[in-house]
Amino acid sequence: MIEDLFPLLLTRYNYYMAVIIMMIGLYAMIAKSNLVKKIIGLNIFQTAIFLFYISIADVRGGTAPILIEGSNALYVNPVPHVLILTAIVVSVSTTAVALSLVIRIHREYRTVEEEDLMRMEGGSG
Amino acid sequence: MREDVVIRTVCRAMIPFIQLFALYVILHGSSSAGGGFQGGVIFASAFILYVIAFGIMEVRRRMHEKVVVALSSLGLYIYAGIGILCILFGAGFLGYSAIPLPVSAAETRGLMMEFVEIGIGLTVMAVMTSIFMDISVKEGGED
Amino acid sequence: MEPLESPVPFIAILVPFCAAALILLSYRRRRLIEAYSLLASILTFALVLILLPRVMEGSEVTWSVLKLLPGANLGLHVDAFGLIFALTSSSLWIVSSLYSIGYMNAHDGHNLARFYAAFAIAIASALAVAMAANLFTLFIFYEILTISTYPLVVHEGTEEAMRAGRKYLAYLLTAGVFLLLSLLFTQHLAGGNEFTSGGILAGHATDFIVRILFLTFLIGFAKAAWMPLHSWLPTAMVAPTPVSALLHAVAVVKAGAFGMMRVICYIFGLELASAAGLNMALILIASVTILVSSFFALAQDNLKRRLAYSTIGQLSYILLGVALLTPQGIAGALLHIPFHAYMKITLFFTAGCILVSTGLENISEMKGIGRRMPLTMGAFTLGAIGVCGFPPLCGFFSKLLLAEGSVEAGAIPVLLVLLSSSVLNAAYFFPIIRTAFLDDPAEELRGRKEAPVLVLIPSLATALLSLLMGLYPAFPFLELATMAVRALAGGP
Amino acid sequence: MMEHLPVLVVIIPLIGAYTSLVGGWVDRRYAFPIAFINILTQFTAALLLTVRVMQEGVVRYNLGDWLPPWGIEYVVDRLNIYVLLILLFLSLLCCAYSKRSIGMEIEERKHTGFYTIFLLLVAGVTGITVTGDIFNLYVFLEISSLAAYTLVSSGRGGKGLVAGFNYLVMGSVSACFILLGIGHLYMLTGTLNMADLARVLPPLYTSTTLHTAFVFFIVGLSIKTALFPLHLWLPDAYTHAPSTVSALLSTVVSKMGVYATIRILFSVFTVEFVVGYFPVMEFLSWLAAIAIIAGSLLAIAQRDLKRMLAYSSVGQMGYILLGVGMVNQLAMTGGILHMLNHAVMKGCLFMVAGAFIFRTGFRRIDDLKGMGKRMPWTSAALVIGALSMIGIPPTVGFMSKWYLALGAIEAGQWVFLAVILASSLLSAVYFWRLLEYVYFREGEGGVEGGTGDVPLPMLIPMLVLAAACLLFGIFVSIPLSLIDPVAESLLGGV
Repeated sequence: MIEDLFPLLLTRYNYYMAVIIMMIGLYAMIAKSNLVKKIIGLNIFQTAIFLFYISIADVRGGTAPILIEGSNALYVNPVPHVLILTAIVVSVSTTAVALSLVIRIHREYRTVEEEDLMRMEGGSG
Repeated sequence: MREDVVIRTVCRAMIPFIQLFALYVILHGSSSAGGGFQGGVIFASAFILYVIAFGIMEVRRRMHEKVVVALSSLGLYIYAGIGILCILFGAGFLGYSAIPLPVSAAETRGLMMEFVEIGIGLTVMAVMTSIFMDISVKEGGED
Repeated sequence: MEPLESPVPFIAILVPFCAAALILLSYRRRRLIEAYSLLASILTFALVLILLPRVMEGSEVTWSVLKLLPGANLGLHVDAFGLIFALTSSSLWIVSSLYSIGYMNAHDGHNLARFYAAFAIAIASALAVAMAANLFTLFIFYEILTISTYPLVVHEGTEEAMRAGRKYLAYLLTAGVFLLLSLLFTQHLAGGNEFTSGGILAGHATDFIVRILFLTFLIGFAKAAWMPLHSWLPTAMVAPTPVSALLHAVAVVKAGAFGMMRVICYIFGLELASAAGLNMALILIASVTILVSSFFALAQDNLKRRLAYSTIGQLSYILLGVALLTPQGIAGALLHIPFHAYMKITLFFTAGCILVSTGLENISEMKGIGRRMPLTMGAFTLGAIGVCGFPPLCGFFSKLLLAEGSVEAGAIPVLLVLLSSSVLNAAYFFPIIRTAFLDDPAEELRGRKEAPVLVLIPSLATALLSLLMGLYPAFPFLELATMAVRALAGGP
Repeated sequence: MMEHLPVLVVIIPLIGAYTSLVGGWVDRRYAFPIAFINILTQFTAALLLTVRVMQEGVVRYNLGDWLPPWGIEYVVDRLNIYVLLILLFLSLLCCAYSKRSIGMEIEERKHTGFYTIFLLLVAGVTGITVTGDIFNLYVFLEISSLAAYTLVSSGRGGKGLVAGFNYLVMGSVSACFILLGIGHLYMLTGTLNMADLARVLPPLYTSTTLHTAFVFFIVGLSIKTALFPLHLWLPDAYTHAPSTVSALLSTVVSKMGVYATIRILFSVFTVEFVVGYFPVMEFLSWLAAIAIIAGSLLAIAQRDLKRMLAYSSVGQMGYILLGVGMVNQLAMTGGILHMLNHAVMKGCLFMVAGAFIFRTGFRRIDDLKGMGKRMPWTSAALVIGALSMIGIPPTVGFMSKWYLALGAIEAGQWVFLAVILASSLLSAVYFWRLLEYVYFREGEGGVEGGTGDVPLPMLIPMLVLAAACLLFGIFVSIPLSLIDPVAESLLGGV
């Protein structure tokens, strides 16, 4: 049982890494009071997913998926890359929107600390 | 903004290359890794670098906000226009090969794809720039 | 005879709805509103009256309005059973709208458009309940009735009225939910909900389920104000008098009692009801309500509240009658719907007359009022002795039939309940009459005259009608009731 | 052009978004008419598409002439077109409503941007409804969500900003979960086409990876639909957004989450899986039942009108999911029917709330005394909306209640039956309180500028929706004719 676990842990490390990075991002989103740090956490979270996608696209010994005449090379799967490219665009847009929101919040309240914001909102109504 | 000769000079030297590279990435979207999204972002980063080095007012003088709006719309119109053109020629949306050009179907496909990539690149560039300018202008305006 | 397809019942229901819309649109013009209300009431009554000869001939009138949901049609079906209630409500609408006009003129009426519109919708819903072809239609209009009477209850807008309104809604909306539950189960068990002579549930459910269903139906028809679900009714007395009259004599409470009758006769079916022992439970509840409410009535000093408790008792007569499951009992129950309506509306109208001309609400302050307002109190006296069940007023006949029914069913305790209730009724009504006519008038009443003509005439009219129907009970209600019972007892 | 309708409905608002941007650049006043005409065109296209769907059953369209498992396929069946019509109808009305209502709530220089984002949102939700590709669904989901975040925070004042930020964080996390789910599915099957997935998946039903993917989907979609314990972003977002955006969120944006849930549960994973292999429906229905009760109770506790409506939306989402979760024909019909019903009622109510704010600036229920006289038409719409929410026949609210309750009886779920019936009483509590204030209490009078109804562009959409509450109730057979086959086909003969 336990001896099966080690190879499992070792060979599937990409999953664990993705999960660990994801958790780091999630931690930042939950625990940090600074809104910018929350966005950074969100980005880390998203990055973990990108890495996960990229890692599943990998084919051992595969090369870049560019068709070469006559070659019988093993390609890595290109589709996840394309998908992730789109996902990255989405993530960038999200970050942009989030940052612009933070800037406007800062202009409105003069703070980007969530605790201060909650105190202010509680005070004003 | 404080004058800094080194930064300005380096930027002045870098920006054309960045833009050139962006164009390269955009135009090779159909046949290799790259495309409108990536190229557009790179192009926008050139503007952003320019803003950082020369200040926002300079950029706004050279590239008015309305130009950005026009460019982003133009990009989308190119994309949608080609799509609808394909429909008009009886294929599906973005069914490029239906467009009757005096070249082979594969080449038509590639050519049209380039146009679409250019459109996407324009839009992405304009939107990225406008987001950045939006954020920095208003902050500057009030401070 | 083949049922007759005719849109008349539908139009009869549509008229008040249209009137309500017109009233709301011309909310600034008081006279116009009143005219609409009166016209609509007359028109509606005329339309219902058109149906009378058809039904008397033994034919039934149907009209399928709309297929609303699969298995749930909005349809109307007028038979003798329903026509009794329809005639009652539509005829009494005329007098109540006359009365409302007088009453609202005498009081400083406000929000009249809302008042008359809600009134019209309530009557329309009551009519639709009477003419519903299936439980679904009945349920829909039962709910609309609840909603439309709410603005009437809280019409005064005082804090007390709001509280009463909330209580009213709390009871009746909850009841509505239970009715919906029962409807859903009926639909689920029997695969339909059309009212069918002989019931549709037989063979579809075990006795246990039937009993549970009966209980939910009973809660659903809390509008019949059986105890212990009665307390919304006295509370709702804060409403203006025409509304109290409407609530207690015509639309709301009768819709509850009528609905219960419909369900027992046409959903459960008499055989199933007696086989599952439903009648015993209902007899028990009704008897308790009759007796207890009479005692409660004795304790009230506020005239309208005393009348309210009296209504609670009288409604249970209807439930009791149908619980006997004998032809005479059901006929008595059916007859009690119009007869009690006419008598009780007289009583409420006169209570309103007293309120309008003297501002008095409590019985203890009404010493000698009969000498100042002889016509009003005369009408009151007629209504009161009618409710007690003395001939020659119409109340006598319905009670007689009920008594016959209980003998027929061999339920002697029921007979005792009926008799003792009559005594109790007399006990809470006669002191009022005595104090009104025999005591010396109090100082404050000096110089008070009869109530305004517009409120007086409806009161006298209904009093006379109750007398007339007592003298000639056969037409049309007794006839209709007999026909309904004949149809139920396995007629064609 | 008829054959290209599936893609045209997505392209039209996309073009419109930038046209209104350019139009607004020329003159600010052009932005609204462009946007409105655009959505109108799109709605017309959707109606034409409906005709086709009714004739052909399913309309398929391949983007860029790539064949299905590889290219992106647009699939329009009855469920799609039903949802699409709801969304576009509501978007159209919200757009009309926004003409005047954003005047006070959004700075004037942002109006052009508002309509651009509005149209992008419409493009996003349209895309979600027509796509047959699961990754494409994710992209459209994100486009519309991003637009929604921006719209929420587009008003004046800081509360909307914070609400928008929280919405963004929650929404992005949910999108990440969905993306992970898609990744797992792709890893397992190598396809992203929904129909293809449904075909390939059955032999893999016992696979742990598939179960993981499914859990990711459920969590992600639950956040998007604001299913009860994950609803925390919703009240603030609905409350502090500009009124027209609140109406849009509660009707359009929430529906797209529900639609995505139904699609993924039933068209990708199929009934067999969600009932037999990974019995999640039971769990979802219980959550939905809790959501109904909790949403109603929380709504009762609110003093702010929009916040009350927001919590009531939490409960109403529960209604839809409960209907879906009971997995039988009747309940499913009820749940899907409630998508339309909730959209018209809640749209109407949020517009009414916006009208009150527009005229008087009051948000608290206590301040709305005597509005019945001062704003008669607005209040009339409120009455109809409120009665509909309570479920008084013959309004639309009753029809969904009827189906859901029958479904619960059919499933033998007595608790759910009790929940459905009790919740209508609970909503009676909070809506009746509102009606009492509006109609039966006299206002203190003399509120400046507080008399008369709102301008026609705001009033008409409101009244249209109020009328829809009644008409779709009385003529419920019209939506039912679309839904009935849907429920049947989703359940696939179970």
